[in-house]
Amino acid sequence: MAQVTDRSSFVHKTLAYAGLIFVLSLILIPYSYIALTAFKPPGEVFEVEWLPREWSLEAWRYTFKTVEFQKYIFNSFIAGLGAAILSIFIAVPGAYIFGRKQLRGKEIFFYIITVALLFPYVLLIVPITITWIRIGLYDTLPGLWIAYQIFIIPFALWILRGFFAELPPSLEECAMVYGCTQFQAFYRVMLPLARPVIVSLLFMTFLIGWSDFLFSNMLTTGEGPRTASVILYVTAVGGERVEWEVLMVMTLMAGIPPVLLYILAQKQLMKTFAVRRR
Amino acid sequence: MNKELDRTYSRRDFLKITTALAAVGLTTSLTPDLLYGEAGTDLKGVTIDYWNMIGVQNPVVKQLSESIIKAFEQRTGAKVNTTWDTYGSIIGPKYRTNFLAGKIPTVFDAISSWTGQLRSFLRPLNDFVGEWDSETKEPVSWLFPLIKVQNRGFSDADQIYDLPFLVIPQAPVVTRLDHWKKAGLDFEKNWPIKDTDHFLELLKAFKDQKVSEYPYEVYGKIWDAGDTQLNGWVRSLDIEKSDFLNADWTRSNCDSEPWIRGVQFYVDLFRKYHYSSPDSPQSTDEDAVEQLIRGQKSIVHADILNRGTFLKRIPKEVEAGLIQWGPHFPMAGGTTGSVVFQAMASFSITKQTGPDAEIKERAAWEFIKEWFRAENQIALAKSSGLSARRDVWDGLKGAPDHYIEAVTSMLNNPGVWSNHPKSVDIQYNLFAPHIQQAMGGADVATELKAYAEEVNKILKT
Amino acid sequence: MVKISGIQVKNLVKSFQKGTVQACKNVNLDIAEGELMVLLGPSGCGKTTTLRCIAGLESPDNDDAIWIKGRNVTRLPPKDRNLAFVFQDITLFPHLNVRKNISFGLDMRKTCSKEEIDRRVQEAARLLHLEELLDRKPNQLSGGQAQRVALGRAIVMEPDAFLMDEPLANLDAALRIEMRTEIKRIQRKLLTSTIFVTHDQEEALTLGDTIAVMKDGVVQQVGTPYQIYHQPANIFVGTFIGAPPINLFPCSIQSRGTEMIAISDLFYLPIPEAIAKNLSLGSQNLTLGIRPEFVTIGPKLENSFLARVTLIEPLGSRTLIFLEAKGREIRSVVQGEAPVAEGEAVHVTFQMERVFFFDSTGKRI
Amino acid sequence: MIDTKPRTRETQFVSTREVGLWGRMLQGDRWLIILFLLPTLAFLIFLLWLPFLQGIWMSFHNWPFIGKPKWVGLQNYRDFVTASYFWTTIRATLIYSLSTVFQLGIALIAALALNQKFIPLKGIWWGIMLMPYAMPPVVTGAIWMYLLDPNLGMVTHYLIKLGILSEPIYWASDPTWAKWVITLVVSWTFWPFMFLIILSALQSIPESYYELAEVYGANLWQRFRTVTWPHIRGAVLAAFIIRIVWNLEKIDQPFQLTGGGPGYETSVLSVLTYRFAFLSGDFGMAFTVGIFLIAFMMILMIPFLRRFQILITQAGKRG
Repeated sequence: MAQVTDRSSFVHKTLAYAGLIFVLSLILIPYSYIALTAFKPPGEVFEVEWLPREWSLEAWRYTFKTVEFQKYIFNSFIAGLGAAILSIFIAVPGAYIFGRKQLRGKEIFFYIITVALLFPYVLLIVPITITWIRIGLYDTLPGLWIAYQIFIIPFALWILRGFFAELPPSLEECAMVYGCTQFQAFYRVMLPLARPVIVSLLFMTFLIGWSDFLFSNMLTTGEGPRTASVILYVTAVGGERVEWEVLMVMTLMAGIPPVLLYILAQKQLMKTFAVRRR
Repeated sequence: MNKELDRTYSRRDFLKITTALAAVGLTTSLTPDLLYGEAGTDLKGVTIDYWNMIGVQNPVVKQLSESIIKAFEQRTGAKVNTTWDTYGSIIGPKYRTNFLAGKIPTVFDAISSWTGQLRSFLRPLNDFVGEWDSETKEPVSWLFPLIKVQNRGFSDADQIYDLPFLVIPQAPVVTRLDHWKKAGLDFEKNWPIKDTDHFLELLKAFKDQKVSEYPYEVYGKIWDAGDTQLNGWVRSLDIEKSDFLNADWTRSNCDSEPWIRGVQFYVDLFRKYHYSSPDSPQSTDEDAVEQLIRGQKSIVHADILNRGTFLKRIPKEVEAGLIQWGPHFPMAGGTTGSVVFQAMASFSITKQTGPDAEIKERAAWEFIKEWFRAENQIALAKSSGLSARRDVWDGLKGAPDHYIEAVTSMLNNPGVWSNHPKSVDIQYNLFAPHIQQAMGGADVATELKAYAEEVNKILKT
Repeated sequence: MVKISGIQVKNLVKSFQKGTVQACKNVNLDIAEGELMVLLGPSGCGKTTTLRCIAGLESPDNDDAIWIKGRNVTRLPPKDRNLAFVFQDITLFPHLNVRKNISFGLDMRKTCSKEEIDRRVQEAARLLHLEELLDRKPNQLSGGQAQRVALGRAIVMEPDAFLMDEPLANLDAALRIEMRTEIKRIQRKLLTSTIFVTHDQEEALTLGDTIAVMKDGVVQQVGTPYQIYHQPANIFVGTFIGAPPINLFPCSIQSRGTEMIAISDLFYLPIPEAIAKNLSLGSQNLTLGIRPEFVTIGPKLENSFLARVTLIEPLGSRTLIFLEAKGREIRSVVQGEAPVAEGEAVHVTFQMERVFFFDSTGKRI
Repeated sequence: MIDTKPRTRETQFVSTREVGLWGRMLQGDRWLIILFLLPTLAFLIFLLWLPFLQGIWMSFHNWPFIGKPKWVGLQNYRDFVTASYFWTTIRATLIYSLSTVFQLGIALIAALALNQKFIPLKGIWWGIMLMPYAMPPVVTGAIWMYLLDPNLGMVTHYLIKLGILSEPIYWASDPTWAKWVITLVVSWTFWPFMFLIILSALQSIPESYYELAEVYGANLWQRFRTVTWPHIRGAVLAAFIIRIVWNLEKIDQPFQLTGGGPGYETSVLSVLTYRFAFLSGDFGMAFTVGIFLIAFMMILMIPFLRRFQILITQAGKRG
């Protein structure tokens, strides 16, 4: 395509760059502004200036020393990680069966999963909270891990099932003839093959655990594994006054790690989403 | 955070906290003597769970809370498991869910008009209050009738379930003196504001002289519309009808004449006079205070909790007397002599069961008493409200912004909001949308009527 | 060759969809130790299902259908049968390199030492010319290389039998012929019992020690390639085997003196003694079959009849001639060039000792 | 001899290899299937379907947070449909659902641009584009709260400076603006999900297709119409459906930005659900609204439902 130097190629390039710049500016302008805000002293956040007149680390000091935000960041990390690992244990075996085993009524099962995608999870918060308190999961990390599954499992089943279904049918049969049990065939052959998809889902679930506010807020207390987004929410709308500069520091702290992880997972993510292209 | 509490309280911890508190001019009950003295042993081995909400106000209040908790542990040998929470938790589903599912603290603080929903879980405190030493009880006893009014719809309204330790009279006004000069107004002559007519005159001057485009603000946001200045104005017209609910909680008061007048005036400030910004349907007193600090507003109604913001943002200007507080004022033509509603931060103890129920309740009570110690009451009043103890007020007067003078002068027959089990819904959730509609141009009387109907329906079920 | 029993399939029945579809109806096979048996049949005849039942990938309806070396394995999981399966779609594990793919079965079995595994892999690689490719991933292999790897994986197992499910079907023509030879060569070398499933009769004829022809879940005939070709058990086998296909004519038997003759609208043919003794006089609705290479074109003889040449197809060393007589098509194969031209009228003679008769049910008489 | 038979795989019985859980099955298979399905089934039953059915049950009750529930039949449904704010919330939800369209728009632009070979540093742009999606919604909500603040926000400031606005828009108080702001903020936050899916679909289009189209003189638009779009259509549809559902369930940001107000103007159905459940503690009503939300999603999806059905059955057949 590069050799063709007709008018459309020029238009083509212009359009592509214009699109790229448009989208990038949608993102970069707000983010660079708030990144700079995090270095402003309290008084300056109420004026619209890009650069702080006086660079200040006060907000950072406050966030680290007084709020001890890093503790909650760590909680978020553990909450997300645990949820991600758990989701794999739930979704992968299930999706494997749905994707590769012929079972009567499978279609109906699958509709049930799909409809589960539609369910407004807001309504699940209270019943789950009550149950969690009863069975001792309240204010614990496992409690959060399990609760987050609501967001991801239907979607994970959908993606993974498609993936498993598209693998050649003889793969596990082959493994079984060559000495694997059913489980080994799954574990030694199917699982390694599904790795890119699994990694992608790990990231998506991690992100959900990291980001979630509603469940984290309801299911934890100040002494438990409270996550960063709850603290952030409280800072934004909970107290008496919005401390913008502090909020922006928290924004950076809570926002950058997932972005880095996303970039690390880039390749796997692309593969995963390509699975569902038809 | 409670891990810190598990450790024995060290001198280093003490220094850390007292230094922090001293920086904002606070002292607490925790003295060095106590640290090296024999710890009290009468509650040794008792553990109570405490859910703290007042700490969300600002970091200073949180540190102060920690200090008081530590002092109590030191003094009695009891152990306190503290959970830090937010107002959203009791307004929202969290406390209800937890209580319902059996996750209940021994003692917690909240706003006293929000605990009606949890009343069946609470233990009445009259016997404890009865044994209180008169030195503490006397200066607090002015609140008891108010508690009774607040609980009037309950069959046991005489019982105290929520003991207020801080009061928040709604709502004083704050102004900045430089605007008065610019507007050519004489502050000495015009302060405090007499009534709403007087108020309109002042606002007109500020606006006409272009001192500020929107010199004032009425609040439409869900949490501020129903508990800042509005009820005070209605109250100045009719004490009986000023609360959201009638005397026996059988119907809403809000479709009555005084309410229509009060809300109409509230809306007029925005729609008719344009003294309040276009953002009024979603504005809050915190926003307004920020704008006052930045010189965009001349007078705002703001609850006393905002004083911390001034101290943090413009400490020098406060010191220099630029910011002045003044009392709330009546509606023109309708002075019943009472223009204030009062929110109260209170302690509640939950009903305990089991063999150690009695000692736990006792420990919780001892814990509450810690908060009522004079030095703690003073410290709290400086950082987060007005102390419940009248006897410490005089000592607080004389600040350059006169905030104590302003607030205490308002406390002549204040009203309180009902502690109906549905009060959060009634006072905020259902009310705000109608106020916002009215601010958007809907007819005030119609909106109030619709609102009253919704409330009446709730009251029936 | 003394037949030692390798694999026995006894009365195998396998149905699907709650018995509504029967893939195998009473299949019986006996594969001797070291024998290469080809299971041949059209699509859907049940040959793959039979193979999968032997491998343990399907579970037969009856409990004693599959025997390996005298052991009933019908209900054993695949891994406990000591068989090696080569799949049609090759099926290498994409996440493992060639070496690991080949050693997969041994790695799973965990009975061999590491050295032993290495040795066997090397040996198989040498046998299959894969030495250079051991560290590649499957997606870096050509189709033929991949199929070799799949074979290697089977070989290193030193299994009781190789089961091959159309392993060459996905290769192109030239490669198929090459691999066919390769497989036979290896099988001869290892002398491992092998069941080879295919629908390609040429593959079957060239590979098999014995061929089992299947249709509709039933074994039609088991025999050597020669038997299958020259003594088909029924019309189906007769037609399925042989390219160009056999010529078939409806006929009846009558006597002419001591001779029996086959009569149809086309011909009037005396039947040789050896064949005639199986026939009975007056039989109607018989079918006469004769392979094209036994249809000769030549001088007018007593038993010849006239036909017209419609089309000539050179097949390399031989030539296929299409003839037409009374609306019927007759195929004839001759060595070398066609002695006739298209459109020519010729005399056609059947080599009567090569003629088959099928009864009205299709069975060869 | 040349084999003239088509070499097709025998698929007849492969597709019929179907067994009931208790039917005849390979050894070990049954227990493996049960074991593997167990976590998923437990999840579906205990975390989704039981609460869901309980919710439907609750919607026929006056179900207070504390106290005894009372059977009221269809009262809640009647109350909701006749409520003064019913159409307000439906309208708000409709506008809110447009965020899916905006997301599709941005995602298409970004994916098409980033899929061009001549664009350098793709990895970096890719990472940047994912930022809004990677950050907690509460964070992005807070950012926009700050940037859009009529008094101190950057957006207002520059719009006025550029002469586009004459005075700040107090969007949170303006019924129309409030709806658009929450819709746009949600769009801004979640579009990268679609971007991911569309980009990977684009990357799976063989280059030769474009070359062919070019040989036949197709211009830029024609190439998009004839090559690009048919290839990504399926992916776009799947992403679109998922996002319709997920967007309509998002409540963090609307709640943060407007609290559902002014009035009920931005109380989209999910926010209204939250208001009923967690502010009023009226679970019967909350679940009633929730059921309306599900119905709403279904209605929105009708145009896509047939295609969706096909997608699902395809997925099923492949299994």
